[in-house]
Amino acid sequence: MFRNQYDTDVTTWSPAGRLHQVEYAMEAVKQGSAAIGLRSKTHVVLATVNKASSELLSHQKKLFKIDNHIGIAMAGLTADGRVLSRYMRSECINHNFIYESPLPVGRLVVKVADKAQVCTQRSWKRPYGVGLLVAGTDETGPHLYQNCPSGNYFEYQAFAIGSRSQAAKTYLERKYETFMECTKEQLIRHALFAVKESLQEEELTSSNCGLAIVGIDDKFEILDQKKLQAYIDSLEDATKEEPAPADEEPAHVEEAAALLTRESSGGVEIPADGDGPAPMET
Amino acid sequence: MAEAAIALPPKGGFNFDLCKRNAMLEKNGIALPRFRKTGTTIVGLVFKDGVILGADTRATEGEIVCDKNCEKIHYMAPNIYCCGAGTAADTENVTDMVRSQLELHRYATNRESRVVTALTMLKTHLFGYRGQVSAALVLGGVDVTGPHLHTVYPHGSTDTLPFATMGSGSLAAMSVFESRYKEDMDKEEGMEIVSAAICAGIFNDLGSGSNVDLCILTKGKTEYLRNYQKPNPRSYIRSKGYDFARGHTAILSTRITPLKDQVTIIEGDAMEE
Amino acid sequence: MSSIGTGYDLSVTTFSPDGRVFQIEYATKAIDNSGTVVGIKCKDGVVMGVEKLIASKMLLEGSNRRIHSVDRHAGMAIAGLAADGRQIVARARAEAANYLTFYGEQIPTEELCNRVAYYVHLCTLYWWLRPYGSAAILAGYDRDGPQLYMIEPSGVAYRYFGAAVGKGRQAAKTEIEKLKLDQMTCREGVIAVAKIIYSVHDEAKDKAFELEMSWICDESNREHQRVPADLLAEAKAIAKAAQEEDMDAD
Amino acid sequence: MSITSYNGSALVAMIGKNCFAIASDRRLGVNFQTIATDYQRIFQIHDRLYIGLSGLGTDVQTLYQRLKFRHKLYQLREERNMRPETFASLVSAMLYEKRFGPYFCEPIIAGLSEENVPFICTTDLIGAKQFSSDFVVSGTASESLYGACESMYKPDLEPEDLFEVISQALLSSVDRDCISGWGGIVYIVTPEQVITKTLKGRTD
Amino acid sequence: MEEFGCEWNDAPHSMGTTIMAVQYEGGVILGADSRTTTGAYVANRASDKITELTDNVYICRSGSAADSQIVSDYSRYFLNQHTIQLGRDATVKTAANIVRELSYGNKSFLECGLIVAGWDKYENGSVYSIPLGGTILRLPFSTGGSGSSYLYGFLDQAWKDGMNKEEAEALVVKAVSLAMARDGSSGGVVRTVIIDSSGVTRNFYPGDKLPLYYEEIPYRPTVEPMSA
Amino acid sequence: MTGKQPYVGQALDSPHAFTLAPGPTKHTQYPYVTGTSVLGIKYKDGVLIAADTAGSYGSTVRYKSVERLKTCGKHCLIGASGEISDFQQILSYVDKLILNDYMWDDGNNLSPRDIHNYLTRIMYNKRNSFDPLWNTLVIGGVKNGEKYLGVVTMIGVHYEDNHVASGFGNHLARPIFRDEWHENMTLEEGIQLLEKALTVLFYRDRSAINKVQVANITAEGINISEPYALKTNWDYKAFKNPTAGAVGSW
Repeated sequence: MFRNQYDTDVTTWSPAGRLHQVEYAMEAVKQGSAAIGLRSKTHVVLATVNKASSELLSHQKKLFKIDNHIGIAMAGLTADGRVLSRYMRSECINHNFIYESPLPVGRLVVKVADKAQVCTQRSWKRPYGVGLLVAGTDETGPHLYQNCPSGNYFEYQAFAIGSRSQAAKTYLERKYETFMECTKEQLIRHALFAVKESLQEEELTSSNCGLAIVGIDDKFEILDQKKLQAYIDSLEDATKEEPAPADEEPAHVEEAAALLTRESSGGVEIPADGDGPAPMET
Repeated sequence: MAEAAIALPPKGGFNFDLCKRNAMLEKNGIALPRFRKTGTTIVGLVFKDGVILGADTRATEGEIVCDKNCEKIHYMAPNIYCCGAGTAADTENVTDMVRSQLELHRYATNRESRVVTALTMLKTHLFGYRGQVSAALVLGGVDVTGPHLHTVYPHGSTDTLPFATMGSGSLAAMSVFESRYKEDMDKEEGMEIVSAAICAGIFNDLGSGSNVDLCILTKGKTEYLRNYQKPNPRSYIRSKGYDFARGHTAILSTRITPLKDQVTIIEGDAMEE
Repeated sequence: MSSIGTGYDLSVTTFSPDGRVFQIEYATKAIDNSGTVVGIKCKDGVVMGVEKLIASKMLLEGSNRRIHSVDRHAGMAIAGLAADGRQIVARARAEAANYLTFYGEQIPTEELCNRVAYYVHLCTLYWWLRPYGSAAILAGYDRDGPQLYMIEPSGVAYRYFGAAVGKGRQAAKTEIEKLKLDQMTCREGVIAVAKIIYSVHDEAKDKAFELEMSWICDESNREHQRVPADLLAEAKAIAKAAQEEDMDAD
Repeated sequence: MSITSYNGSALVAMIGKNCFAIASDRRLGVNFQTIATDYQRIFQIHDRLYIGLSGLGTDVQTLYQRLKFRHKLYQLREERNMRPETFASLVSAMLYEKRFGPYFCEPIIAGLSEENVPFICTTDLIGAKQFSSDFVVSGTASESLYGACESMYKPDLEPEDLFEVISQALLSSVDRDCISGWGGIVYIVTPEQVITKTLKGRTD
Repeated sequence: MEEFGCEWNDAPHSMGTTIMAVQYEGGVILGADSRTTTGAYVANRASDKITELTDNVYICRSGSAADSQIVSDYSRYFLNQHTIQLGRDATVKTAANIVRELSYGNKSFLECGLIVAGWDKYENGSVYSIPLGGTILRLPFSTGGSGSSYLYGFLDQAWKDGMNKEEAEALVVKAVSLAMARDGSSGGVVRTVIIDSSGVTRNFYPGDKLPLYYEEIPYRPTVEPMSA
Repeated sequence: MTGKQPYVGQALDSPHAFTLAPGPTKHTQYPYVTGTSVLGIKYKDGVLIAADTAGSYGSTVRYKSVERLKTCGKHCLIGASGEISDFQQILSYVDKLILNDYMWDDGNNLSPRDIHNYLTRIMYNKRNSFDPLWNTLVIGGVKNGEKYLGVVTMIGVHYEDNHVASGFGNHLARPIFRDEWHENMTLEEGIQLLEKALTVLFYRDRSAINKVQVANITAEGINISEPYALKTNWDYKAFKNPTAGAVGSW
């Protein structure tokens, strides 16, 4: 990676109107193991790929309950993510204290995004290096949001972030139009299939993935290993019917390529293949 | 002084011997105890043929209900009754005093007592004590000039009204009267509204409770309906009660004193009580 | 670019020898690259439209809004960094609320614009901050009628009859100049703005976009609101048709 | 601290079948210090009439002496004992006389009429009478006594059972009042005899 | 009554009142509202604050109900005695002076303001004001009670010498109802007593038929809040 | 007697009403311009809330057209008794909440329950700083088919009920409500019940006047009636000449 003089400081604009520090923070998200989210009319499911860096180490916790109606999945620096989840929890509790009703999901997401933005505009700060998928329900139904280090946020039908998330995303893009009508169980199956895509060669087990669900009438719940394994087992029977993994080139290759393109092009562009938002959406 | 202490027949009026001592105690920061009150709902109304008085039956001492079924409608004369609220001893004694004065007055004049006479006696007494004798009264009766209903305040002021309420439940009761009272009601209607007013006090005011007493005064006739309604039956009694075996309680000593047989004097001329 | 590598362009508190603050210019670049934002003042109100670029087809329509209400009687459309824009909106809301509490009246649009511009300008004065990477088009309707302002990262703000910013600003401005704004109602304005956004959208470069629109006019009770769904749909349909006609004509 | 709780007391009377019981605790204290453990609060007026006086010890004794005096005078004049009702009126009148400077005593009066009908009554410290057909209570333990008697009392008890009920009510109530207690004394009065029992209670 | 501490039990029974009397050609007119309050509670909404002292002299009472009643009671007692002794009606001046005597002599115990007015053959109508403390003043017209503070300006403007009965009564009704409209402690009905050579006339103006003033509105049947 | 109860208009009765006390700041305050009772009931289709329009100044009925019922968003209405200035301040707080919802424009709107709870927090917080908002508030509304009626007092006591009242209404109106209220009251029955209670209050509360408003809150919206006067009765024979037949009585 070549160095330029505009990329060391979060308060410095590059001549092309970009903030390299923020983009690098976005990169940190891509290094983290994948997180996936998808929603139906009634439920939102979050799934994560758990990577243990050594046999002797347990994997990082990537799913967090925020309140009864909200939970998050994260990819990137989980230490930053924990700070944000703490913030989100206290926002929810405060809202509940004042209004005796749950905080609408979208409003929480914007609060987090505003908090993230501040870190992109102070010379003594650095952007958060974590991406969040926020799942929750409120008066207006179930919602799935993504929060970026840049202070951007997006609402999705389904989405995936983190390393090798492209494969999962491809799966989701192929299927997302059907999600709205899915039952809770179907939604979980889709989530697990998407995780499987991200795992690639590795086998899907209850210890290398995590799953959480929240619904209009169901409190946010992170499934324990036993429940999760049951879902995975039920998947096995159906696997054969599922189409083979997406026949695109491996995601990490593509990501590297995309990165190169961006670095050299000097302008902001939206990748044509729909690789999520550009680092600094403008 | 010594003579005063053994002054035999009650002179009547109050005795202020202990005031100084009690004031000293109070000055030294010792709280003086509370009196028994009737935090009460008492009411009265004028109907076609006379007057109906009503009262609840709860007596309180602080927050303690010390009597669940006391009588607050006091007899003044055959044709006059009076409901009392405030310090129980004051209402009892004030009404009792006026009752006896009225009786003597009747003996002296040979005429039925008038309500306004009772009213004047009550207010004169109360005014003299400048509100210290804490009796709030609803006085009702029928005399030669017709039915009358008055309220008497502790300071000695009085009102004449077609319907009246007093006591801590007076607002609740008044809400019933103001929304339902009509002129020239018959007796049944009147009883119904008076009971409703008392019940409003019983159920909305914590100082009032238990049962409804009524007193209906008409020309030449008085009906005193004690516990006319009992809207609050005892609800917690154990059907079997508690049983303690005889000899259960540990005793240190026992003494039995036989009583002498009662001697009955059969002789005549025994003084009647 | 003459600026690059000179060392005069690394901090917002550094002037270049020819008297420029390059960091502000760079921040403006970020806006020039964003989706087009258009605002026009018609005879009975103001209409704003945003070409919101869609990065993923799984994004939900109507989410991630770029037009925000600042008070009942004012709204802002954001070009450039959305996250930066939200901070500007937040400040604008605080100013409006503060004014109302203290003076008991809604803040005049001009005063609101000045206060926001002052705030934006603050970020160009300290080395530990950076200029905002967004421009805000402010629409308001007060006792002096509907007004339209644009606040730029440098902290300057002008009042406009029609304003455009973002990728397609040049083309959009040309189109706006063709409109007879003083004779146009907002209802007509909505369609005009939709047409402009559709016409300046570069299909070749940016795949998908969503048209986001708001207005503040007599019809909306002088409140800043999203353009009603049916009118927006109608405007989109007309704009699409016009676009196709254009293509046919080419 | 209230003056009525300077010495501490517990008094209760109950009506049984053709009989009555009157009971008190035996403690005399000065605030939290116990001075005597055989203090008399129940006094006999005549064979079938008793009065219990709760409250300030000095007033208890003064009032008792005045009442005893008045009753003796009555006996001399009338050559008979006072009826319980008459005695209650006397007590009430003597207390109300001091309406604005009262004795700090709340009496309970219990007696058998000549027709062997039991009578119990209490007044407040300025003589507001309250008659009862079941039980009356007084003293610093009165709140707990109300509760105990409300649940334990049954009508028409034989003297032996009445003793158990009044004793249990008294003992359980003084256990919840730190300034009364130290055993108790119970009088059961029937037409034939008076049974006086002292109770074993806690001594703390 | 600390344990059931309610204002309407504790507060003394008093008449935050509007009372007045006006002398006219041939007699006097007394006027009063009918509200008696204990604190903020209206204990009596139809009380009679104009009380007969003798056949030809009446008194308007304000302040503590108990005090003003007892003063009136004693005054009546002395006046009846006086009337019988002299065998003729007491003059208004005599009546007023008895009231003053009681009011002045017991000023430290009493809290009431009174207006004595009546007719006698020597003076025709006359009005005596006996406020707190026992001052006595003969005046052509006088007001008292809490409502009077709302009336001084009006009466200074509206009163004129030599009114006839109708004018005088209209003035009294207007003044009392004006005070009732502004003074929360006055209200209910307006009562007037007219005393002249021919005797006493009592008039009653019910609360729902009084004139309406600024920001007051007439009775209108339920304005139904329609479902929006 | 344990000290005097504070009462409405106390400050004005004090001889030192407007003198500044030396020494430390005294937080105890008294109400000046006050409104009396507010009544509220649920009925078949929604909630009814009523109050008169008096603003008293001590015992003076100083203002007679004070609206004490105010809407708060689409679903909710607040009625206030007590200090009018505090109520106006509270309204500005609530308006900010509603404006906030408006600006979010995300489909989430505060329910009456939310607002009730919010006000509870405000009231309790203020009283804990010994600077209470001298009001009792009645909050009523309908949202998502749920009827809501609640009260919060100046010290933060809060509760919900099928019928509520503040101030004197607690003593004079609620006994009537407890007797006559039922779940399925029609609009007419509900208004009749409220008018009955308002009439009693007019008779027996010295601060009440005969000029009232009734607000109807249903799923469709909120409607507050114009002020109107109730029918009152002063025609009892005994009222005409109470002492007739017994001179010397009053």
